[in-house]
Amino acid sequence: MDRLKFATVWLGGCAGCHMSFMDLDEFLIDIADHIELVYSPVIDVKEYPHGVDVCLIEGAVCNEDNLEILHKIRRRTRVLVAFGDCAITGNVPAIRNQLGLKNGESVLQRAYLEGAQSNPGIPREPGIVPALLPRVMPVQEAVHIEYYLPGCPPPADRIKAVLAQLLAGTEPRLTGAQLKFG
Amino acid sequence: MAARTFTIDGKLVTAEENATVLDAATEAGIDIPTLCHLEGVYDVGACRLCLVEVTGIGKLLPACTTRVAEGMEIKTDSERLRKYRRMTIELLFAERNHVCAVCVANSHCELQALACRLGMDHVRYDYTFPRWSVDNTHTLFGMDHNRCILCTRCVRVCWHIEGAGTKNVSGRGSHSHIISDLNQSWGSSETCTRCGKCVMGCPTGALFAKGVTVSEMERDRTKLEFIVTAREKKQWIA
Amino acid sequence: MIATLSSKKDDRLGRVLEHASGDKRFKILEAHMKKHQFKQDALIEILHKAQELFGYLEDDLLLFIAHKLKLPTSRVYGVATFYHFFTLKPKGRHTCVVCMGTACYVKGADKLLAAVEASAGIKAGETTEDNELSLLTARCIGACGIAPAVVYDGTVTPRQTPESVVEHVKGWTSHGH
Amino acid sequence: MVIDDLMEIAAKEKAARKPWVVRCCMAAGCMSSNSRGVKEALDRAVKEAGMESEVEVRGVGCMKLCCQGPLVQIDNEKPGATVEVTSVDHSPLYEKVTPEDAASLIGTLKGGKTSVESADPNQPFFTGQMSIVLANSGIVDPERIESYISLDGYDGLHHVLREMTPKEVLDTMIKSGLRGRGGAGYPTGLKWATVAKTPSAQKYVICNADEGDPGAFMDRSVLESDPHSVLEGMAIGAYAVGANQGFIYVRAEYPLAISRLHTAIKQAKQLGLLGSGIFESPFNFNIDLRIGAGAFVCGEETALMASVEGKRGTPRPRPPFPAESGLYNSPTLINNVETFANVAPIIRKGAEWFASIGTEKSKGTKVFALAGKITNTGLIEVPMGTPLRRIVEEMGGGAPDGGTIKAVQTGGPSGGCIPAHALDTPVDYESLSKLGSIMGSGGMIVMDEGTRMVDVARFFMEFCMDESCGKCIPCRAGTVQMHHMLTKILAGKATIRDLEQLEELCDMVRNTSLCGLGQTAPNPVMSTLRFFRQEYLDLLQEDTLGPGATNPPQKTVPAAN
Repeated sequence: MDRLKFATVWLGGCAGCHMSFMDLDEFLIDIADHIELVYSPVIDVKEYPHGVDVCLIEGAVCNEDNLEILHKIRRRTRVLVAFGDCAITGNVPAIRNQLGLKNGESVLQRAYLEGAQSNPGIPREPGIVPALLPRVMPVQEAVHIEYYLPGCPPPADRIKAVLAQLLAGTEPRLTGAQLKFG
Repeated sequence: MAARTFTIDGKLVTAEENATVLDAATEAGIDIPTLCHLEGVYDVGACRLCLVEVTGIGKLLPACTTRVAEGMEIKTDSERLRKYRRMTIELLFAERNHVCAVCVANSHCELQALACRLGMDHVRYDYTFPRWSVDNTHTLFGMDHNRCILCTRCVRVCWHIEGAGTKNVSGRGSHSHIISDLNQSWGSSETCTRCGKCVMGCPTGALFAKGVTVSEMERDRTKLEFIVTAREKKQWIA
Repeated sequence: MIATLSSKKDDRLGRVLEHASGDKRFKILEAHMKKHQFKQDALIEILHKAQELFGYLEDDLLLFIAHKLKLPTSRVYGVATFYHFFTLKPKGRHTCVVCMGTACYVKGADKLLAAVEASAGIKAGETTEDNELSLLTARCIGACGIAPAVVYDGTVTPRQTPESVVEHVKGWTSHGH
Repeated sequence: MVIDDLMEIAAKEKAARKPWVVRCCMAAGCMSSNSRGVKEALDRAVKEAGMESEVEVRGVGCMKLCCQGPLVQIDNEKPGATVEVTSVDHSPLYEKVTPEDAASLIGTLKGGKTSVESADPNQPFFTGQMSIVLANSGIVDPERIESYISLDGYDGLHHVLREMTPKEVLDTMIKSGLRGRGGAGYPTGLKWATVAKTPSAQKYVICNADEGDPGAFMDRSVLESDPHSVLEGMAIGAYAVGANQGFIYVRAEYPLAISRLHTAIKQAKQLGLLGSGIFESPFNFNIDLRIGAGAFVCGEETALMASVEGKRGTPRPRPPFPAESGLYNSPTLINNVETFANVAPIIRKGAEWFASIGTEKSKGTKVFALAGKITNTGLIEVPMGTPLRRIVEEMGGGAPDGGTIKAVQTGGPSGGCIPAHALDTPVDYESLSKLGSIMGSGGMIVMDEGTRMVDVARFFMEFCMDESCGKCIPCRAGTVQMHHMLTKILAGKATIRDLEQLEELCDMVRNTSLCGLGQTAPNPVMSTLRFFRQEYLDLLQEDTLGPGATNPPQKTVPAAN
């Protein structure tokens, strides 16, 4: 029996969605038989593989690195699930967009200069520290997304509902309160 | 007063001749979504969520301002209406900065609840991320323009029920926003009576009581309804 | 009502009324309101008159009008900001209005605007720092037969080119008057 | 005032007519080319030639060929003639007249020659026209009521008040087949009848002169050229529906029209043609001016009424319609300038005469403001049903400098672009609507090959976005999103998905917006998509990250087991 090639990815977010994923508890064991986790922040795989069936994307698209990997994921994955409010709406990371054209510089300055307790300095290492995008985007603004799993974070039972439907080969459908943002 | 008999979603309904379609539907237990209607103040037909189909009329009609008529066949739910309603809600989310996760009204918000009800799993429009301010100058209340949907309930309760006229709409189009007096800080308003009715009426987290944090802003609508009913029915007179 | 409430705090209205008593323009404005019997539905006519007298509608002026017409100040402010003809900020000594109606647009009004924006260093709707020039756009001044048209200090001028607009506006700013 | 007084004024005016009348256009278009200076120079030249007793220099309204202004026309009646000219057909129309030309023009009266060019009065631009609304335009002195009276002015009002019952007036209007000239084309007689039959002690008549469509200046010209025709039409309407108070809501951008209306109302009041007991009948009617303040949405009738009441000009849902509950909640008759200007001629000449002009469903004439990439810009009045091709190619003279006409835009931001291949369409309400455009108030903008249609669509969307009142969500937020999508398309950053979304949003905004502004805001996009879709497609980028863009995975479906 082929197992579903499954991935999760962490873009600009707080990892809360992944924490919530961990709250799936024993369901994680149930799905272990059906999926092969090929890429995730919780496993040590450096390169996103080809031919992935499903990928859960946490976080908004905030920097060049996020955008690049998202494009790569799209090309290598059949079904993308926007996972949590940051991926779907931009949520808290996107609040910086309100600051106008120089929003990226403003937040760096605030965090690394004004807010620094010691050694103030904005980290800039080309090739290591990716540059911020001028505008934080929800993932669907950059690539096509198949399904959406809202929540900040999405509660475990909501994640379970989506996964169960995906594994059962049906289109995941969330309704009513399961769609609540925040 | 004469009665009118008509159907709503196939159900035979009777209502007074002056009743609106929205009143009649509510009475019949049929819930039509709306964001600008508020019990106790006049209707403006602005949010367009309560649009319904009426047989024989080409245009969609707002349930809140359309009077019932004999023999009317009203449809409050159809694929087309659901589609338009969802788009309306999406337009609102894209228009300002509605960040449910950090909103005082999270879980008690009419906009959020309608998004769930209409199956909005994401917003298909590009968010505009405008820059709007938060007015925290009032001693009791705050106003976050980022969460305002311009339903004008606050304007109407302030004028129609309280009679203060502190709140109004300034500007127009997407630049419209709610002001206090001469577009001054709410705290410096000379007309605000601090009655809090605007806060009671607000459907989102735009108006809130000071001190509340995420998800804590619950509203007691019954107070507003009580004031209006008591006034109309002269219940004040013992 | 406004008077009693305001007396609790800083008595802004009192100050405005006191100031108004010594300013002839307020007298003319009040006479105009009287002509309209202080009717609230004459608000827009009164705002027109006020702008004609004062050049723009500052807050104290709106407060004065609200008081005299017995209207909530928020309502007066809401009306004044709804109509684009009213301005709440002082205008420059000279105004250049580029008509952006369809006829002017298809004949290159956007290029006129871009040229004068670049030359004056301001965007449409703004006033230069030295207060010499306000650059405005109009929806359509109805002079489509002679498009593209520009209004210099109230004078409609036909068939403009980017060069002619820049030259006209430079004439103002360099001669000062 | 009785009919004898009216006739006496007319007779006096005719008797006072000097043998020569030099008519100088004093409408806004020519005034912006210094026609005031021309008129002053003409006055001086007459004085210098010592011809004051023989020559009248008359400031008149629009003489139509605006692109060639300032225009001057001389009626060279034989000396001693006392007949008022009613036709402009045969005297030369001097073009681009400057003050320096004045002396030589006056010199022609004594057999001199002038080098000033004149337009051929037999060119199609003039011969294709049929004047009802503009019949007096360019002839009558708009600042003198006597001049209007001498051309049968206020005869219609007299006839109505003395000889007709309100019911008969309504019947005449219905029979004439006149439809609202503001754009939507609702039958005028039916509208009047609804107001008439709604019982109320107080009713109003409003003239909508908030001509906001960019590219339209017909109403302005009528108001500047022949204001009394509008006042007379309003008074007749008021009599028919039982109103005693009228308002003219005119844009602040039209100062000349405002000043001429002020003058006209004052003169009419002085003569008792407005006021109490007009023509010694029990009919009272007054007209007040209301000046708009720069809000396009106030052309929408409910928004206009809110504005007349001194409020923010936001529309309200209809029903109730203004005819039943309008201004101050009273039944209100609201028509636009051109509609009212048609009324007195219909009364004077009869419903049958009017109904004999035009097509089966669109009667009478329509005034268009011809502008854009066309040789002859100006004002034309043509019978309904005239093919667009005749208007733009014959009368308008086609695109200038050998260009090719690509499309004709009618109806302003609510209308659409009619492609060149559909130019044989007759101009009437139904035909234009079939093409996804509207008659609109009469703006007609010609576009040539250099015009990018997506750009045009965005131009109009920007207009609607800026002019949206902000009350209802679909218009307020929808126009912003549509404008954003069009900008994205023009920047080459959109994919076919964006285009589909744009079309879906157009449908939604059209069907859910509160008022006409929002309901018609998508029209320019939809009509350009219909006829110039390829221009949109050419701007799209390939959708490499969209659905189906994924390399085939190892498993075909995400199925368990």
